[in-house]
Amino acid sequence: MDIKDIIKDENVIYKKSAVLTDNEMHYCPGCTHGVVHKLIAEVIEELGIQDTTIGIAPVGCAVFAYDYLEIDWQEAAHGRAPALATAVKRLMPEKMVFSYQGDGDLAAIGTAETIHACNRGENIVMVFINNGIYGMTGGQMAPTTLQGMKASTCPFGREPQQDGFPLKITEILATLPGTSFVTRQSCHTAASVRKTKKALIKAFKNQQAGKGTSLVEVVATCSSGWKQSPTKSNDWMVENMFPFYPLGDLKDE
Amino acid sequence: MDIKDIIKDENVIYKKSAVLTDNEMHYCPGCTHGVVHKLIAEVIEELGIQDTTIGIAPVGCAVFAYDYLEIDWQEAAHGRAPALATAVKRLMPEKMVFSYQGDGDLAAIGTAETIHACNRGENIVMVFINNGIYGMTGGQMAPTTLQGMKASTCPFGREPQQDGFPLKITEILATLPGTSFVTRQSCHTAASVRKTKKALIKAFKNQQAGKGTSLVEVVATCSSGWKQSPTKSNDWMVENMFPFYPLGDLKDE
Amino acid sequence: MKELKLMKGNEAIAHAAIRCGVDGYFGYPITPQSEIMETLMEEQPWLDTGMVVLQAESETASINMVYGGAGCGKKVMTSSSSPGVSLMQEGLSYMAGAELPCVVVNVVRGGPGLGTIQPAQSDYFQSVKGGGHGDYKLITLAPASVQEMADFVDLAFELSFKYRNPAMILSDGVIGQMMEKVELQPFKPRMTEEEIVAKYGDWATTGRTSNRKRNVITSVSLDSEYMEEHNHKLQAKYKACEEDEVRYEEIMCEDADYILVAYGSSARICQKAVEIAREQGIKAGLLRPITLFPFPTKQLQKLAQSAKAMLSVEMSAGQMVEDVKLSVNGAIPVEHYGRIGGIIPSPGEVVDALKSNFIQG
Amino acid sequence: MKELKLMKGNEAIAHAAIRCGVDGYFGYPITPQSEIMETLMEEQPWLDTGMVVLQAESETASINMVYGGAGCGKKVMTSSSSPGVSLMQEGLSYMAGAELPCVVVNVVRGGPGLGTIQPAQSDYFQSVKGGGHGDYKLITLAPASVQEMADFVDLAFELSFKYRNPAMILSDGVIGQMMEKVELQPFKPRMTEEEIVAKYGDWATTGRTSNRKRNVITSVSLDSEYMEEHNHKLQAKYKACEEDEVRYEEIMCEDADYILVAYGSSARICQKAVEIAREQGIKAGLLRPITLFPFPTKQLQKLAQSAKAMLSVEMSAGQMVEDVKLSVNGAIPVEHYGRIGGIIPSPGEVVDALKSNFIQG
Amino acid sequence: MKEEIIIAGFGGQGVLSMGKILAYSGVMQDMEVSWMPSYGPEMRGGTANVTVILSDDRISSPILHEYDTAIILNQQSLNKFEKEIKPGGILLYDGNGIQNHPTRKDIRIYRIDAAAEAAKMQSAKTFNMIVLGAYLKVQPIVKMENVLKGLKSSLPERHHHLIPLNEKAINRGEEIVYEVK
Amino acid sequence: MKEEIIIAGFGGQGVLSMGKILAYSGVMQDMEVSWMPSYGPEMRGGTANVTVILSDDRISSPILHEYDTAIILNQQSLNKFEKEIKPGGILLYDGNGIQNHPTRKDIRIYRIDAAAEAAKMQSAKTFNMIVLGAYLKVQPIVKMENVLKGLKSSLPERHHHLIPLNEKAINRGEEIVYEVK
Amino acid sequence: MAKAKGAIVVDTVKCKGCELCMVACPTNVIVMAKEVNGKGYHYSTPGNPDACIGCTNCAVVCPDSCITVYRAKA
Amino acid sequence: MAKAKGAIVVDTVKCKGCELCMVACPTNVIVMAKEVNGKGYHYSTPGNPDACIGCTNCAVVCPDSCITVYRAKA
Ligand SMILES: Cc1ncc(C[n+]2csc(CCOP(=O)(O)OP(=O)(O)O)c2C)c(N)n1
Ligand SMILES: Cc1ncc(C[n+]2csc(CCOP(=O)(O)OP(=O)(O)O)c2C)c(N)n1
Ligand code: SF4
Ligand code: SF4
Ligand code: SF4
Ligand code: SF4
Ligand code: SF4
Ligand code: SF4
Ligand SMILES: [Mg+2]
Ligand SMILES: [Mg+2]
Repeated sequence: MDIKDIIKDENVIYKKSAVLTDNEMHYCPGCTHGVVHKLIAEVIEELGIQDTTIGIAPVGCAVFAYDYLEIDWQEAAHGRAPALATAVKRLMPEKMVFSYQGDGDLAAIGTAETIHACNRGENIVMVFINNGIYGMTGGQMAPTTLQGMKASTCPFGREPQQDGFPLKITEILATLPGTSFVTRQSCHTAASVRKTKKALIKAFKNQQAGKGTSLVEVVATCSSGWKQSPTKSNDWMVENMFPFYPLGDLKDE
Repeated sequence: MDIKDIIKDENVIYKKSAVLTDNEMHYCPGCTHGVVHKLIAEVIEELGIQDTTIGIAPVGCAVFAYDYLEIDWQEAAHGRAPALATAVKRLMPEKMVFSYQGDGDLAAIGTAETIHACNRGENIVMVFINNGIYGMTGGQMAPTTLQGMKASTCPFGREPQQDGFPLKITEILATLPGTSFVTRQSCHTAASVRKTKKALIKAFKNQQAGKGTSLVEVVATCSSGWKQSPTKSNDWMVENMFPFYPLGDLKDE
Repeated sequence: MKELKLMKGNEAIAHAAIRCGVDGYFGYPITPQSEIMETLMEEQPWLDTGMVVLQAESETASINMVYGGAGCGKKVMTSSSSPGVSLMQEGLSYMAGAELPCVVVNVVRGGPGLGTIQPAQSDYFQSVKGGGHGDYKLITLAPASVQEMADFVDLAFELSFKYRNPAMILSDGVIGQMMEKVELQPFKPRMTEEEIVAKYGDWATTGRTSNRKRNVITSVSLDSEYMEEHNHKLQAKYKACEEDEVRYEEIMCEDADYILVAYGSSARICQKAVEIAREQGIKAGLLRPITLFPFPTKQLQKLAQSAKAMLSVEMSAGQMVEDVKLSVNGAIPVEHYGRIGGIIPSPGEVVDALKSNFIQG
Repeated sequence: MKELKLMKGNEAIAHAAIRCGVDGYFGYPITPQSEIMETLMEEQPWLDTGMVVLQAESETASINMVYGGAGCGKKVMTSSSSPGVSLMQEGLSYMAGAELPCVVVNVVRGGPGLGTIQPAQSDYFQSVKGGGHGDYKLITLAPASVQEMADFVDLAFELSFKYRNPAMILSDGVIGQMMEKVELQPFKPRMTEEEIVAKYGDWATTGRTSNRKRNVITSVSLDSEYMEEHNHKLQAKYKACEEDEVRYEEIMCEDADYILVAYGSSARICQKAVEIAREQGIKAGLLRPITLFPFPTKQLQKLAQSAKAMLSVEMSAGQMVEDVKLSVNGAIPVEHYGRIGGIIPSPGEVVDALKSNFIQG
Repeated sequence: MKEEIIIAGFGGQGVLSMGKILAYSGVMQDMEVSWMPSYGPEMRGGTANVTVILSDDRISSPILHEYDTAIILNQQSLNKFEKEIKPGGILLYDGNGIQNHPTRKDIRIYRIDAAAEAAKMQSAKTFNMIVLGAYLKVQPIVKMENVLKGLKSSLPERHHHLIPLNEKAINRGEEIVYEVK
Repeated sequence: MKEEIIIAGFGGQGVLSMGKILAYSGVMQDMEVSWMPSYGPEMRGGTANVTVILSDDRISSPILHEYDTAIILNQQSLNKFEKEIKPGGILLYDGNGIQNHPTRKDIRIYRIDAAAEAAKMQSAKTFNMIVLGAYLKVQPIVKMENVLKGLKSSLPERHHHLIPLNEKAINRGEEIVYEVK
Repeated sequence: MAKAKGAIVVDTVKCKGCELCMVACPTNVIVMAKEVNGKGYHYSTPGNPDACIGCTNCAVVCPDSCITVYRAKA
Repeated sequence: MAKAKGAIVVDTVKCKGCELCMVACPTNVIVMAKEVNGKGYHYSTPGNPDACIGCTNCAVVCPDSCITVYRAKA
């Protein structure tokens, strides 16, 4: 068939989700945040929950997430998204609530809020973008920065004696009685993107079923922070991040 | 032998540690804090580290711990003892540093400081008094309050749906790469007191050996908060706390 | 149906919150105000009104839960005492920046640091000047009785929703711990989402409905022009507050030569001091600011025309006295008398201070 | 050996810290000051001087690490920007209460809330009045150049140890981000425990030695009499600061009719405004407070005798202007001019404000 | 009519609840009342006290530095508060454990051996009610019917069966109090 | 002698480091200098600019609202800064991607096609050095020897091998810049 | 040359030239343009459109939702 | 009656009457006094001193370090 015969409205099999706004994302080229935003938009669209979903944006590169998804949003103080989400969900149990946080936000300054929201089993979805770095502020070490990995506050590579160990917060959260679904995904290939979407769907459905906290970690790249091209970043991630942050479900109850 | 022949200085086999001050402790009758204070004093005395040890007191009933042990002390803000201990040890690596914290202090407001100090593997001893309640402020629910247990902020018993689950923070800390020795002890019998002392000795020796973080949890009673006599509290603890907080070493590397 | 009860100031706050239809309380224990959450937990309002009551893991979490709840257009509150309120400063700045209403109760104790659990009024600056970062104000109410502890919950919510700005009830250990008679308001039902929209507008994140654009609660912008405009909007609200919301009580000020200025429990003591002074033939009066922000600047200016001097009496090293001075702007002498560290001045002391500053002095 | 370098204000702070023998830095990244920690990490001073540099998990942890280090008598510091500094308020109150020295750098950005990362001066109240609970003050230095960013590190430590009280370097995004020439001080070795004892006394927790009683660092007491006494001691220190530590710079004030009062980057702009005004025949001068607490009250009082009016120029909605008014106490008119939300006023604007307030007005 | 009272003793002696019953009694009698406790960390011996004011008029300061009546239940409190009683005022004290008895001449001093009596009644919990009875005898500021109403209001429902016992204790206190000259 | 310069373009075009070299050159020439960047979140396109002041006297405000010279590297920056050049001042711009060329008549306007030239030189990194060369041609405020010293000081040691290439680029810029009339 | 089963349309204005789509395409349809767009990026474009099988991989991985995919009905 | 091998001395002023020592004693040496001390507590006292074997249990569990234990040399 000729290409111009294919390019017809009735033949569209993939296009930008209607839940995404028309704003151009401020992210760097190839940033995983964009992919995950898109997936959440698709999930919200498919589950038909656009009018009942409240998103909680972090402080981090995703601080302006609210510019990109056509739903109601709250922008939280650094690390406190789980506290906001707790209140939003408890006050409006019939609404769908998700938080969206980076690794600095969720696993450094927000450690207490993260652990206690999960331990209370707040009936929410937490999306966790683990790029092993503070993207927003210019590439400082994050709690999840790998041993030996360079960042602007460990310019010679993370050294546990000086900088502490990388923190597997997701493994911790999986041990808590309040979480029902804890999974680690990625977005470096089309297949992995599709799997991440499935995980998100399960997480939102769990919330509809009142199952408690679902956490979807996405191991992500930050080409600016890592100082590599987006495609090289993906390779680096596969080689270095996945061995330490292995993909898969940690808990599914 | 007649008693007055026994009561002679040369026959003393147990007396108040010289590291304890003469101040009367402000604790309620039977409070576990008193026992653990005494043990720490004995350990400091036996290891000969009175002049090199710095204690970090919490906010909680043990806020005035510094009145009772004849060593240098710092009194931390609520939950922040691990942050203080981190700095003290890093700035004076040749000194011995321990923090002393209750369950509210260590596992609620101080969650982030606790987890990150342990995850960095700060070379310190953390003593953790888990009495399942906020003693100091009059018996409110703590992170470690058991399911169904009454406290002034869960007067009808802790109900996870409303109040969240009890948090096994020690189990979490044992999973972190920075900790080398994590143990849970008690002080309800003479034998258990002696075991706790052994654990404390090991913890301090680990610090001398530069092994990273040692955490000694002591499952404790709070007769005021539990509204039972000290002896009844011990029975209640054995029956109710131990099944959920089983005694023993969680990690010893 | 109004009910007359004998209760602590802290308990009165809890009961008033339930009765005026508060949607959520989030808090963390601290003396001398733990009875607020304890009373709520004992009352279990979630069974009746559906009010959410949650013990948070810290004050930081509490204030951010309040942020989340307020962002949904709900009436949400927290309470704490001085060190805990310090931990809320970032959150309060965020709420002011995001224009969120809420009520925060500070039952002040002596500082700095862990300090003492005894009563003090040394958090005036923090409440009124803005302890957090940036240019913002908290609408600040200072109850002087258990009755006002109860009444000001509703009032604080009214004001905070009217201006979409956090409101502070600045109390202290005396007012929180003492029992007095209190007449509780009748139960008001919690507002429905529709009622909230009708009364306060359609800005909350309750789920984007088809008849409006999505709502976003945020305090950030990278566009400085926008940020300046936003800040001007905030400043305009504060100006409006200063025009319209000043509240104070005057006791024997008409003919007074000497004006005591005092709020909260100090005002109770000064009331007695005025009685004693008058007995001694000193024409004293009391101006009790009820709103600390907005401050009764104009009324003090007016009194400065007839009075000879003013004495700001505070359980602090001298904080409100600055606002008294700024009001009077040099027209008459203004001095401060205070006790600190948890000590409560006696009425006699206050009279002596009046005399030594202005009369024998 | 002094060295002349071109660097950012933030970098200058880091280098100055290493050179003046700071023992420890604990911080958490935030724009516009992350270069401070980044520079330290790049320099790896622990290899040379043994200085500890640690990235904490939060600003709350940072300030409490600083507390711990300060309690050992060490020269320790942290840095942050507005929201992060709000999170330190409890810790700062504790440090003031426990009489601990330290240096905190606030490279201010526009608030409230997350606000903007652009420069502002809207944390004046927080720094100077006490954003935390209780009656306390921070010794507050306001650098207006990269050179002063470098120089004030040592000065801030000097003052903070002298008075055993936290010192704040209140900078802003302009001063932090701009590069200028800077002459760095020669390297001073870190002090030994013995030197610290000799210079500052024997109060730190370095391990109880046989020749002294054990030391306890604490801010709490349940004895109100003791607490009041302790608070009086703190107040006496603040009074002594006000007597002895006021620092300011005067530019063309001698014959000035109109005094601009401005600190930090606003002072740089006002310096140019004075030049422009003088060109236009307006006798303007600039009083630049270098210490914000203690505030140059007496100098302003003196200038109020010769000048016609004062304009407080701040990148805020009007904060320092209150201290100017309190100083002048009604003697001459005092007004405020400011831009907010991250906008930096131009010198021309300032001259216009001067005219519209006092000359054409 | 205005009565300013301090009640002081060990924590655990029922100081606060005695004050509460008095305050409630005042409410029942349509008076203005205030009840201001000393407060501190839970637990641990130490002293506790409460200031109760009963008045026909609006109460200004709930914090007092001198009192019409002091009800004193241990030595520390006696040492502290004896000097803060207004001339002509009343000091009522329990004799148990008192080594240094009151010495002022310008006040009326009453003694009650309530601790001993409570032991006799085999109910330590009645201790504070015996003291209350003594107080009401020497200063009958509220009518007994209002005291009983106050007692009822201040006790949680589940303790109402104890009211008769408490009433008995109050009566006993009225009987055994005596003036010390 | 005082020169107030704005350099503005996309993030990634080397705006800040060009400013830095200029500032360093001033230092080498014993001038007072200030370098004030726009700053923002890392990453993401958008514009970047830096204000550089070189002066024989103490510099008061490092923040300017009008400039002696504007060095402009994209359309957005041209739109923003053309109007902020002082009458008689200089506008130097790179022609790449410019749709709406400058129109002011009261300033001197120079154009450099540095992007194209850098492509020719097969080193995108030389782009900003070409522009710098152009600037130094039209406004030789600092001597070339000081520029080279400045370049050296502003580059980390490990990049010093690039200095000859950069020098070449500067020279090239001097050659190809031309005035637009 | 195989007849295309699918086709893509790239929003070249929005494209940031990250190359993720190019790498994700199983049939090497996509190349990066020599030209740059308004933001200065070498945008993505179907250099070998006939090879497109309409698998959507490229669109699925695109962070900026620039790609619309069409597939001929079977 | 067995001759004592051990003996204890209780600091009755400091004792808070918690009874933990009493419960901990394997030979029931300890009873609580009928009298109260200055703080109002029924303090601990060796009611049956001859049974003391000097095991130190009582002292070890005492939170307030009130008990000194003596044992006759073998
Ligand atoms: C209280 C506070 N501290 C610090 C910051 C500065 N800050 C902004 S984002 C951020 C970290 C971002 O990293 P991460 O959460 O991993 O998100 P990413 O940008 O990598 O997606 C920090 C430290 C802040 N805004 N507020
Ligand atoms: C910031 C802050 N929040 C709250 C408090 C009040 N507070 C004092 S101690 C305490 C909890 C004590 O409980 P825990 O840590 O379990 O110690 P325990 O008294 O049980 O030994 C609390 C909430 C405080 N002092 N500071
Ligand atoms: S800095 Fe990193 S995380 Fe942030 S937008 Fe760029 S690539 Fe994404
Ligand atoms: S309240 Fe509990 S923890 Fe505190 S001293 Fe009493 S028994 Fe011990
Ligand atoms: S749809 Fe599949 S085949 Fe077609 S261009 Fe995209 S990735 Fe390649
Ligand atoms: S993945 Fe998207 S943004 Fe990246 S090159 Fe392809 S079309 Fe452009
Ligand atoms: S030492 Fe042993 S035997 Fe003797 S009293 Fe104590 S517990 Fe009993
Ligand atoms: S254990 Fe100690 S405090 Fe308790 S009763 Fe025995 S001697 Fe007294
Ligand atoms: Mg990150
Ligand atoms: Mg506890």
